[in-house]
Amino acid sequence: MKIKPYGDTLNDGKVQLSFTLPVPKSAKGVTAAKEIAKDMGLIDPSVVHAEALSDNFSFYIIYGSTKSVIDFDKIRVEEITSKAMDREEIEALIKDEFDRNIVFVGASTGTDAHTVGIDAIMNMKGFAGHYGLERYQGITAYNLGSQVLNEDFIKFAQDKKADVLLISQTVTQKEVHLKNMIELVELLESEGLRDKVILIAGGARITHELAKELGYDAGFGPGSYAEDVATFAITTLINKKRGVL
Amino acid sequence: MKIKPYGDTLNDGKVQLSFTLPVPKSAKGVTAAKEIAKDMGLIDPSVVHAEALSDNFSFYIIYGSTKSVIDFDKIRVEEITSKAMDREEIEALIKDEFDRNIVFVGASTGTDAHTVGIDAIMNMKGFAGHYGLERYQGITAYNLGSQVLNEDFIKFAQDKKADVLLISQTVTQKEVHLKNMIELVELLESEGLRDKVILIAGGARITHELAKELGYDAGFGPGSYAEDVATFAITTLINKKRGVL
Amino acid sequence: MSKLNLNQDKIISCRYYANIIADNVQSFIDQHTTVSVERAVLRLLGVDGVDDLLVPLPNKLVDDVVKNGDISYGVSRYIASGLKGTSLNLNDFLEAYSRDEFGICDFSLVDRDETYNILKPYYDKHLIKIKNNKIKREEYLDRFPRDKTDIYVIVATGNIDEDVIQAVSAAKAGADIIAVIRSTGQSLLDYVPYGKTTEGFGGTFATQENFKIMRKALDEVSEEVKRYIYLVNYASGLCMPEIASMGALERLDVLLNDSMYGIIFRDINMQRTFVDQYFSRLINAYSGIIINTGEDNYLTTSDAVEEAHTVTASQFINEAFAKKAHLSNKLMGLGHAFEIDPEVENSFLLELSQAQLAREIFPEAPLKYMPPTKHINGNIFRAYQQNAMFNMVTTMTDQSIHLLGMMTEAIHTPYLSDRYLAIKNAKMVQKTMKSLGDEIEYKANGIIRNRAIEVLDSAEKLLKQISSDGLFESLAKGVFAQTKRSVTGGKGLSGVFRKNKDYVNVILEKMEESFNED
Amino acid sequence: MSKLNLNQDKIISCRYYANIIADNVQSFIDQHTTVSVERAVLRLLGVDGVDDLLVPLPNKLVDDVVKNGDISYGVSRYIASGLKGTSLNLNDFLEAYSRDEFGICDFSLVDRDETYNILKPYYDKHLIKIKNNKIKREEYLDRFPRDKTDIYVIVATGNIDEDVIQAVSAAKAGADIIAVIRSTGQSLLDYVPYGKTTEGFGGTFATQENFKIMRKALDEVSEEVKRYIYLVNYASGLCMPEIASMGALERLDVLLNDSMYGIIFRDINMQRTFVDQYFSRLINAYSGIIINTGEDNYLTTSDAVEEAHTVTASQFINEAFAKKAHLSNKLMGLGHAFEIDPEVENSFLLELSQAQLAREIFPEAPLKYMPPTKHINGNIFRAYQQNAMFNMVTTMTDQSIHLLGMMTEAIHTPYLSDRYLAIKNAKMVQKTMKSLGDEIEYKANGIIRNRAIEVLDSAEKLLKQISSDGLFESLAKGVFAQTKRSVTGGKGLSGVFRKNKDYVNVILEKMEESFNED
Ligand code: B12
Ligand code: B12
Ligand SMILES: Cc1ncc(COP(=O)(O)O)c(C=O)c1O
Ligand SMILES: Cc1ncc(COP(=O)(O)O)c(C=O)c1O
Repeated sequence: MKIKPYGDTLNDGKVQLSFTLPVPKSAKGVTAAKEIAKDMGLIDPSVVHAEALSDNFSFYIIYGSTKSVIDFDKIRVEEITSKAMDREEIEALIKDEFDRNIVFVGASTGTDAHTVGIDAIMNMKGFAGHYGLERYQGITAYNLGSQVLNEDFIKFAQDKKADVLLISQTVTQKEVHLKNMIELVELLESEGLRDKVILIAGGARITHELAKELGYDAGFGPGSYAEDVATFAITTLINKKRGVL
Repeated sequence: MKIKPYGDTLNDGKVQLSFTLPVPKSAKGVTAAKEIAKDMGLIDPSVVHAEALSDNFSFYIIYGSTKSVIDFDKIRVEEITSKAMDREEIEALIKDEFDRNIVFVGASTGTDAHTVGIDAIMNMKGFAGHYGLERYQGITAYNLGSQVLNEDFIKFAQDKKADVLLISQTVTQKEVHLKNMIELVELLESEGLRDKVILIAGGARITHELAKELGYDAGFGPGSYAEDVATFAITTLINKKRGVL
Repeated sequence: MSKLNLNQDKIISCRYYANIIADNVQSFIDQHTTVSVERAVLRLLGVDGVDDLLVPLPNKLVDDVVKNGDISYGVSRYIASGLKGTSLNLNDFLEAYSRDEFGICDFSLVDRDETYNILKPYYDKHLIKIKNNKIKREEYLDRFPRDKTDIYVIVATGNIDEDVIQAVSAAKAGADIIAVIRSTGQSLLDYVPYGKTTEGFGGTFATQENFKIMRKALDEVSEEVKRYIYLVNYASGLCMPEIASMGALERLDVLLNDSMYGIIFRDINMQRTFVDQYFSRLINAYSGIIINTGEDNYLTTSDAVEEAHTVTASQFINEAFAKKAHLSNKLMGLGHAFEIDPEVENSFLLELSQAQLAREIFPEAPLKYMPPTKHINGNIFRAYQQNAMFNMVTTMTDQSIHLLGMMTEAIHTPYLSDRYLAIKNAKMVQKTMKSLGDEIEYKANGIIRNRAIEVLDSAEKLLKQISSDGLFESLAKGVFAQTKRSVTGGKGLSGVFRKNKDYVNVILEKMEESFNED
Repeated sequence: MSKLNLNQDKIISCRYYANIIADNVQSFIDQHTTVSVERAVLRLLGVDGVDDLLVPLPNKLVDDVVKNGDISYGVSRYIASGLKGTSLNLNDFLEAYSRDEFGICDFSLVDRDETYNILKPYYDKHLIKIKNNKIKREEYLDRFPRDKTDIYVIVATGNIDEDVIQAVSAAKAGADIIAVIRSTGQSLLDYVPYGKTTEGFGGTFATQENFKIMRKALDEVSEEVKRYIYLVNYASGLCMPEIASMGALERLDVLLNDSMYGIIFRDINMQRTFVDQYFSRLINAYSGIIINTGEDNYLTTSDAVEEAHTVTASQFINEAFAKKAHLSNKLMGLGHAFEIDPEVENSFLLELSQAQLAREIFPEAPLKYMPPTKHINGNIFRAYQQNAMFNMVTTMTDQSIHLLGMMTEAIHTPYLSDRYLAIKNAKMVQKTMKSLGDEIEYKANGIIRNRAIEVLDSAEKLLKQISSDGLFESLAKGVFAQTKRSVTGGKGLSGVFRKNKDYVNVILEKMEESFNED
């Protein structure tokens, strides 16, 4: 199925665009904005708003029809397909499959000081009515907080014989999260630990796709809860145990 | 000078984009949205928001850096360059150059029922503190209101020996304004009247460029006032009289 | 719940003058009929369809009478005479008629009593259908009680199938009322187009088939979302009573139906409009359809600060006319709007004042509150904010029918996403500010209360003036929206006729009778 | 102008407990100094620059004393001794010192009086410079009087040159206050970077040169826009007093300076922070710099409905500490925030209540009000609306320092257009709702007033508890932002020293003296 953006009629291709140009507001600026929109593949773009942001910058809002068409059937996504179990189911599964507690170690690593995301997953209280991992029977959860260096994180995980590592990354400016996430994988590999753990990342700009690309087992973005992570981690551990993976 | 959109650093190329796709909200939808953004030339687009609009439609907001660059110096625009005079200057000019009143006839033509725009230009009271043409000494202004058929409009103009025709077009859906504006020019030509009048269009989506393309002498968009139109019309009339045009 | 502490005597005085104004016009109305009134009668007897040239049969029949008979007797008598003369039932009669086998004036005219006798099965059938629609609506409303404010959005793709998609999406996103905007220009057609349509300009043609298609879709989604979704269309124009009759038959819930909008904004002749609006409103009253008046439009043309009192005055006039047409307060969706230039200091306070004023003067009316439009520009973010502020006033003043503003107001008729975002905007305000109206009081002698007093005073003065000048004369002077209309100008005057003393209108009389019984 | 009708005894009681809390900590503060306090002293004597290894001279000197001398006497005595021992003026001394020609502890230690004698020209010079900056600011403010609410926006490009472009643009668009956000991580550096910088993460390094560059640009644009544009930076972190001294020298107008933010949000040791905050605030008081506290941050971590009282309690504590540092009420920019989940019914009323509560408890304070952040998502339209609602509360409750929310809060640090649109949003609210606050009253026993009473009650209980547990112990229990910090944990404890009875700090003493004179 080929699809296009939709305004109010199938395949009308309507999109809304806005940007600033480093030129004063003027008819020339409007034309330049329109040219850029055309260059981006908009047919007959309409500059519906132009405003001076200051002496040398101007802002444009544009509507137009894009030429872009996507074959939706051909889209492949790295997606976590397993449906999340609920807490009770997960606890039962752990009880059935393991004769020990599963150890999760989590932190917001590097210079990242955002804890709300990792807390949402790990803390007793949880988030939006979903309890965190600390409350799960059969799970031992250590939340190291924020600004934890990768080295310290790995050391702690080794000490506790962690099964699952959870790292949270919120600040993505200048790709600082990529550097930090890659470093962690490299350190784990050099310590021969990478295959011994389930490695999971999360954060507002983290996607499963990105995490996989960087050598993680999974990535979780906005709107994830403890049960999503636990389901993934526990089922993966079981598969691993059974040699399915 | 080559320019690109500006987010917070020169040439970062940042743009904001939003559109709807006719598919349910899903990871696949997000990827499709990203693919469309890439196809529009965005480098590394980030889908910052995805939301289900209903069962089969989903909305995406995207930020990314466009590849598009524009050579600003090469942009040429059809622009009315004459600086608008004020009312007193225009009145003095008419007095100096003509020994009669200049006749303006205006209307919102075709099926268009929007009168606020043409009223803003013509009515005594004017708009945003700028008096309308009816108040100008040396100008006789007839405002025929809205939904005036092109035929009736021309007939009236002929009767009154109009110097300047002002037409307003607000509704642009299905290009109804283009049809209507072109029809007027054709009728004027077939009556041999086109060269005898200054023909001016205006409206929220009218640009000078568009008006020229359609065979008008000028086009005025949002934020125009009576003095802009009067300046253009009177100076053009004088130039015509002197054979400059 | 009074916050403005208005002088009740002023309000009584406004109603007094408005009633004089309406009374004078009503005596004109009672003496006249129009082609559209007569066509509506035919529709409510079951006349529908088009002939080979696509002329709707109601038009063909009425034009036939106008040309070859005497319309001042009313088309009821002609159609009854035809049925008697041919001994055919209505369906067969119409088939033969559209094949031009005879003219409608070919038969000798039956009298009043016989007209009733002959037409009884037909009007009974349709009046019962309308009653049943009303009952069905009430059942829905019992099952799905409404909140105090209904969210109203428009669809306007021009294509009824696409409209359905958009309407259903909007309902799922939280809309309570869907209006299908009409194609530009339809209101100036002196007939109602026939059948399903998929092409319109800036809106979709109002046809009975389109009504039916949308009603069905909305009934389905109503069950799904467990809210009864109202369907709205526009009666205004040259076919007010016909659209009202179609709305009654297809269970529309709201009709835009102002006593003066057509005059002022569509340059329709005032005699025509006043006669038409009466019959159309009577039908609405009978069907339990809420009317929406169009005072909001005044402020798209005139300045909302200076002309606020014209809105209030007009609401009183619309109310007075509505009462004459037997509309109960609960069906009087009087219109007003949030249209003050945001460049005006304290404009929000003035808007609040005006909205509260309307609420307190018309406590039972399902007030229709319109969003900012005129001072919206292409800056969609700014527009989204203006709409949030409008939504706040709605919530703070308990407006009933809450027409949502679109962030793309200055650009295009709404995209699917525009409408969705508008609904989310309104919902956030409704939720986060739920009890704000109950919580706050307005300072005595403050801007808000003083403004309300001033507007009410000016409205009273204006009503007094109109009551002494007469409404026809006042419209000629341009009292509303600074637009001047002459008594004999505008479209549609040729379709107005003085009733003969032997005029019969079976539908109008039956409906009036039913109200007089109550 | 009281709208909440608060129980004044409760407020007095809160202040009473807060004062006990601060008193106890203040005795600890008075007995201690820190490396950063000492470095700040050096800076205010004129020590600046870096050595060949880019180590800032204040650090080199203080570390030298820590390692080779006894910092408990204070660096003042060491530097005085060095000047005496070498007979060099400060500049030449520093040059020689940075070439490692001698150590700072190579000289026999002068006593208190001699320390003062030797250092007088240096501290006089800089204290006068600071006084002059203060006078210059006052002159600006006389020429350009301020509105009651200042619009505050941030720039955060990481590059000071780009920051200047953005700041100037923002000022022209209507901003009154520009904050240059610091690079992520700077607050954990135990030194202040030197010189102009053009690379930072999520912010620009706070350096004296960067301060100077921005101050110059803002002074220029102030003349152009005829408004004095305040410049803001962040004192919090391991270098609070140093940043304060740099701010004093470069005429910053506002410094983020909370007594506990570093402890809670940057895991800086609490002993270190309390000592540092005192000296930094003393410098601010002396310079006429407004402080901004960080209670808003509590609500980005904890729930804003449940933990509202912790904000109020913390404001009282910050006030008590500020008083000890001689800050006048007019310099106490206590922080709070609009952070309730919009999914909470009537959340707007709760926000209104909290903002009004802060306004009434601290009527003279230039309250800093922070926008929604936590419940902003990638839907920029929704965010724009949330910010409009926040702007309304600001306007309705007369907040002083109005930090604008960005529609792209959940996405990136602001683009030029984001900031511009945010300013337009705030301006529209300020204009259209100008007198709304004056116009409305809150119903007795309503949600708004009851909520305020409840929050104040809980704040009082909490303060009472903290005053009995002690602040150190309370922070260990996690009373604020649900974050637990131990007395000996966190960064920077090794930089805290108990003062010798012969400790000298020429700057601190001179400043305290000047306040005691007043
Ligand atoms: C709260 C907050 C703060 C608080 C943090 C308090 C705390 N205790 O965490 C404070 C005020 C301290 C703060 C500081 C800063 N912040 Co901040 N902050 C935010 C804010 C407002 C909300 C983040 C949040 O808590 N979201 C709620 C949680 C629940 O969502 P979440 O993190 O996405 O988590 C969910 C999922 O992603 C997932 N998840 C997250 N982690 C993990 C981990 C695993 C293993 C799994 C499975 C799932 C998972 O599950 C969670 C629940 O569904 C955002 C803006 C916004 N609205 O998003 C900015 C924001 C993230 N901050 C930002 C910045 C730049 C900073 C600063 C650098 C600013 C500065 N220069 O001072 C500082 C420095 C911080 C540093 N060194 O890292 C930027 C980041 C820009 C970027 N893309 O890089 C943002 C986007 C704001 C902005 N527009 O500038 N910040
Ligand atoms: C007011 C209004 C109405 C009023 C008009 C009242 C009246 N007396 O004019 C009413 C309610 C009647 C109305 C009806 C309709 N409207 Co209307 N309306 C508007 C609205 C809100 C404002 C337009 C306006 O008055 N702007 C203020 C004036 C001063 O601005 P302006 O026209 O641009 O004029 C300036 C310049 O353009 C220029 N100018 C204009 N004309 C001329 C002429 C000359 C010669 C010169 C020199 C300059 C000039 O100078 C003026 C001053 O600076 C706009 C939305 C918006 N915010 O823009 C929708 C809008 C224009 N309407 C729209 C539509 C679709 C309709 C309807 C078709 C809806 C329907 N199906 O019922 C109807 C039918 C009208 C018809 N047959 O044409 C659409 C048009 C979409 C499109 N691009 O095609 C808009 C954009 C709304 C929307 N988003 O759907 N409308
Ligand atoms: C009362 C009323 N009737 C009808 C309309 C629309 O009429 P038309 O279909 O003629 O554009 C409006 C305006 O939106 C209105 O307010
Ligand atoms: C009081 C206070 N200080 C400092 C900061 C910023 O600190 P840092 O530079 O450590 O991120 C904040 C948060 O924005 C704050 O509220």
